[in-house]
Amino acid sequence: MPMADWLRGGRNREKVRDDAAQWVKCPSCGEVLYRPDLSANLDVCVRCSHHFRMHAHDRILSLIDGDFEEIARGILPADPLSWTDKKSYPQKLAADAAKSGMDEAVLCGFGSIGGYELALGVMDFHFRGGTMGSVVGERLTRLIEAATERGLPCAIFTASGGARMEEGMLALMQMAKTTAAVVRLKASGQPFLTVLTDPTTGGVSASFAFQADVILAERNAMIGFAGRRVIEQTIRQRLPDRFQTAEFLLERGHIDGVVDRPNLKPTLERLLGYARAGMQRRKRAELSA
Amino acid sequence: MPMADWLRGGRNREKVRDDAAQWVKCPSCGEVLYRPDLSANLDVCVRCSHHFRMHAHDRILSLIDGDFEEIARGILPADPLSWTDKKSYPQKLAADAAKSGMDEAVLCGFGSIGGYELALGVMDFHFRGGTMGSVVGERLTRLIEAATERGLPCAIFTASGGARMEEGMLALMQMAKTTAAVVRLKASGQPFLTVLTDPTTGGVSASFAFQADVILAERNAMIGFAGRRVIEQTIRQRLPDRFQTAEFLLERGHIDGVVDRPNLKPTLERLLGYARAGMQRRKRAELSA
Amino acid sequence: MNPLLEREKGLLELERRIEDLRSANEGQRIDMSAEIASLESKYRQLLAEVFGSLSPWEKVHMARHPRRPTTLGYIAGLDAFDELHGDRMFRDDPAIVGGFARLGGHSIVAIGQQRGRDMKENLARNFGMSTPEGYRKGERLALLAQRFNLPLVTFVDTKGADPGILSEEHAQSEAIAASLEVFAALRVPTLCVVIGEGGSGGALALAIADRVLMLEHSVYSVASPEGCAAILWGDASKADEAAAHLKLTASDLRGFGIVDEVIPEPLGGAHRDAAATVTRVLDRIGAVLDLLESFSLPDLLNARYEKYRRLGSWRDSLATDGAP
Amino acid sequence: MNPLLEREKGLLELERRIEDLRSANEGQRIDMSAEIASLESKYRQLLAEVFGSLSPWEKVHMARHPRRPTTLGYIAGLDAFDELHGDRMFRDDPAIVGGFARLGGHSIVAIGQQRGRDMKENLARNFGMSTPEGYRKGERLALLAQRFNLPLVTFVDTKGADPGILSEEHAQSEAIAASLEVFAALRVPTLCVVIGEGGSGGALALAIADRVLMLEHSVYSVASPEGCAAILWGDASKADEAAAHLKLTASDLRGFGIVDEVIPEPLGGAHRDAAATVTRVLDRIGAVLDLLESFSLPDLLNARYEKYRRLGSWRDSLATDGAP
Ligand SMILES: [Zn+2]
Ligand SMILES: [Zn+2]
Repeated sequence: MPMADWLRGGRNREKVRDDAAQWVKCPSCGEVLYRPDLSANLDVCVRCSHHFRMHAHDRILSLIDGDFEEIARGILPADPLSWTDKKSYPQKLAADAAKSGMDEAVLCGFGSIGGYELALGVMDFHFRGGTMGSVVGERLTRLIEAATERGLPCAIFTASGGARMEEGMLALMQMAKTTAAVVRLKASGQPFLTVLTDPTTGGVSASFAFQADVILAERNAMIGFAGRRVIEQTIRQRLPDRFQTAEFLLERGHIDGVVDRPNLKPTLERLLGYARAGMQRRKRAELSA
Repeated sequence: MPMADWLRGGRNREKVRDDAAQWVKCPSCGEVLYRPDLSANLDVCVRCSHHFRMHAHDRILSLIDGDFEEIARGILPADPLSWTDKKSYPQKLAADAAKSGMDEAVLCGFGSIGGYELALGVMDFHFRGGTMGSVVGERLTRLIEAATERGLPCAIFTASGGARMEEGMLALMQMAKTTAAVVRLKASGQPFLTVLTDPTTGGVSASFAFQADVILAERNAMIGFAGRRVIEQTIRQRLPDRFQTAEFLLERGHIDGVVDRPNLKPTLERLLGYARAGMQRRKRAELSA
Repeated sequence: MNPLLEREKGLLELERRIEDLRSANEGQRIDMSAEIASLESKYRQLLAEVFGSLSPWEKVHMARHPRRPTTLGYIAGLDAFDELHGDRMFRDDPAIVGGFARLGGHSIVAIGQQRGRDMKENLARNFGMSTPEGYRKGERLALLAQRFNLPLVTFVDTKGADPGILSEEHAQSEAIAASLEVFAALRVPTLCVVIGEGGSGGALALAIADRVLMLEHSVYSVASPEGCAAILWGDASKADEAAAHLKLTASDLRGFGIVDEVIPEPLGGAHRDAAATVTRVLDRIGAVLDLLESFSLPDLLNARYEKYRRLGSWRDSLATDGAP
Repeated sequence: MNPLLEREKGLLELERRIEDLRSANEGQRIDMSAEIASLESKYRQLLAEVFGSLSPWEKVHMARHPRRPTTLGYIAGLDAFDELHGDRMFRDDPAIVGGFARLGGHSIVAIGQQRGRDMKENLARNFGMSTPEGYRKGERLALLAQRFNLPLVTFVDTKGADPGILSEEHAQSEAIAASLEVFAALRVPTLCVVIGEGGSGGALALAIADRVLMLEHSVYSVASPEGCAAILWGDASKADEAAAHLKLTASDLRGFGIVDEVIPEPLGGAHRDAAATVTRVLDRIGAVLDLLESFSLPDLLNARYEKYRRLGSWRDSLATDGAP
């Protein structure tokens, strides 16, 4: 589907945009930013380079050359535990859908970056805090399986508060399900890349996020398994500000690199270039064998 | 060859025995021990269980059920660097041969432990401090290759001060050579076991010793890469006594277990039993496929 | 304090009185058999009252019961066990125990999470919450099972991952993620038994398996009820409510297809007859291993993939037009 | 203090005087070309005197020369470099640098040991002595080359393994041993260049390769001459003597079959024309990669095995009767 149509496609993105306040204050430097300018700058503060959390559609728009072939968009959440606390789970889902313009916490599909075709999954923190339930797991699994079948590299942008409580153990099992798919992707020889964005924690952090061949993180993203508050409550002391930041993880050797948002597309292009070169070597070897 | 003949076979073991003092003082508890009694007790002090360094022939005798089929015994050291300092390298070799009853720092061959056939290599610290030169590398490589060909597990008892200086880079390359053989052994599905005895350091420690599937160590053995003195000179402070002991490494997660010498044979028997069970599973799967 | 201990007090009192009467009765002229039988009947009635139908939150406490058999209890029941240690790099995490073992005709590798059976052991074993070094030890032993071509059996009993600074610094996420990958791909039959509390990603790190068995009163949850209540309602004291929501009991999970078999416990819980429980669990492990050994490896790996592939609950709004 | 720096002083003084004369000569009426030519001839004579024939111990100093091009110098000459970090567990060791790279038509993974180019950088990079985390980073990047199916190029320049407490505590032996295993088994073409000092197991951890190239004045040794002298004679000051014994020069190692190709350096050493050296080394890497790409993977792996299989020197006293 052409990108422009896809962006509108049933997701009330425009409406969301209209409703939103046109001015936003940078939480890092305090600068008041005009929202269209902020969007034009990839949601990065022009003054201090603070990286705002990005909407999945905007992310895809910022990366993909031409059109984006979305897959698994018909996969929508059910309510397996008939969960109700203050509100029912379906009510929570509907509220987040209206607020975020998303119908779940991930978008998956195929497109090209700098001429390199790939499978791309982008999580969105604005829908249920990017939590992973059955739909996130199922969409990503279909993406990874499709990448394996089509013989393409797969990249996933993570943003998640962890597993979605309202789906209980079915949410936890999505870690196992996506892992199984990643194992097959890797066995097929296709590279797997992740970009960890703010925040990436819990069950997403402890599964596909850290299973990639190359793991990048956006500057200053908060990344970890246990939440900061949980650790602070356990050890009864305040953690240093840098703890669990992308930069901290880089020093500690957990990730391959920290990238500023404007550099992400060129960086991915170069990585996909190396992946392509490796695939060409493989094809040459197969031809001469 | 029958074990009794083999033990005598050209190696002056009896002569060495005759010449040796009949009484030895335990360096750990000070007890004065009668050497034949000590030998009968696997070279373990009856009073404090101090483990004396064992001769390779005695080690093999203590482990192998019946006969030992030695291989690669014709492989003897050359003098590739024409090394001479206070003495020439060949003179040093000859002196150690006379003193130790060994013609090099390792014995390799096939035998059974508790009915389980295996390839067994045993290093001996009494010959050139168990240093690895071309002969140690070549004999062990032949052993590992033969284990791969015959479809048998391989176990190596290490005892080494590291690479043998007098063979220069050819000594260092034995790390690469044995590694290559270990890779093929493992690819064939055969288990690889090592037992680290006092001391295991340098190039032996940093190659096959730590490449095994299961790594055991004898109680209180000194194990590490850099020598204790080198580290102490570098950091200009004394190291704690436990540093680099088998027990220290166990706590630090480097090795699978610390074993008292009398338990070694039964422990190896059980490990070989698990290995046999796995091989039988493989054969059943091949038959039904 | 585990509230089940409080509720068990009456039972224990009764047990003691029956026992007293019995020994007093022996060799006495006055026969007190009738009184003993009456007390025994009362005891059974009380037992059924207290334990006949447990709420999810009560099952959480059952799973955490200090006298409930732990991994080491099951290991002690194996026909042989040769413990192996360490992650080969940094530490031997005592919250994970593993090694070669034999069970009937099967040689296996067994790995389990080990919580403490008293406060001292709990401190030594970090309450069964493994650190990254523990997951890496587990991962190494799983790969060792593959190297030796032996089936892998795991015992799950952990509150979850360790919420500590060092565990984050040593890349806890990576350690769990890597363990999942290894377990998903492992080229030998794998079997997992949830014997106590299965807490979140920390449990799952050892729990991807061809067959997942679960003791009747064990629990297995996406988050601890306390954690869930804190996350959703900012109030950990609503854990009982969260426990009810989370569908964390063995029968719930059997219904979802997450658990393949529920192993019954003695009335009153596994700890009331630990020996019988251990025997029953080990019997079931043996039987399931027999079954798993009847499949070829490719069939096993495909079935493992399909089993996890199916898990989840969603609707497909485009299914009618054949969308992906 | 590197003694070569002392000996280079006269040369540098002469260079300065020639340069002064040259600039003075420009636009002057009196022609000093003859004087300049005479000085230049004297300079070439001195250069040949000082560097024409280096002893092994002098080569050690050449290999350690503070201005000798390091891994980062060669990486800067590549057509593209995307650095990757960390061992995924514990630390990003700055003594090992690596990442994806392009060189002419080749996409590769490049890994090198990086010593400091001044004291400050040496402290940051631990004098190029990697810790276990560094070997594990190297091992990870080597496996990444295999995952991406790209050739691997390594640059060796290290005094050796780190003789520190933490490195022992983090299982330095295991880290080197595991790296050797990965490099020996790697299913892509591999190429190693010894650009400076190749010290012992620390160097070998990155140096098992299909082709090992070595700069003319590099050294590669089973132990540092100082270490060898200390081990054998309890006197590190006899390092020059040890250097002569150890046969650690490029031409010695070419003779043993340990090094496949010696890359010539400018007279006076690589640092006297770093740019030309870098270009020459990268040209050779490109050409050798072209060659390696002409082999099938099985042929490559067999040849790699056979190459290391042959190394060593022994006599076979039973060879005539066909013993093993
Ligand atoms: Zn700002
Ligand atoms: Zn003693």
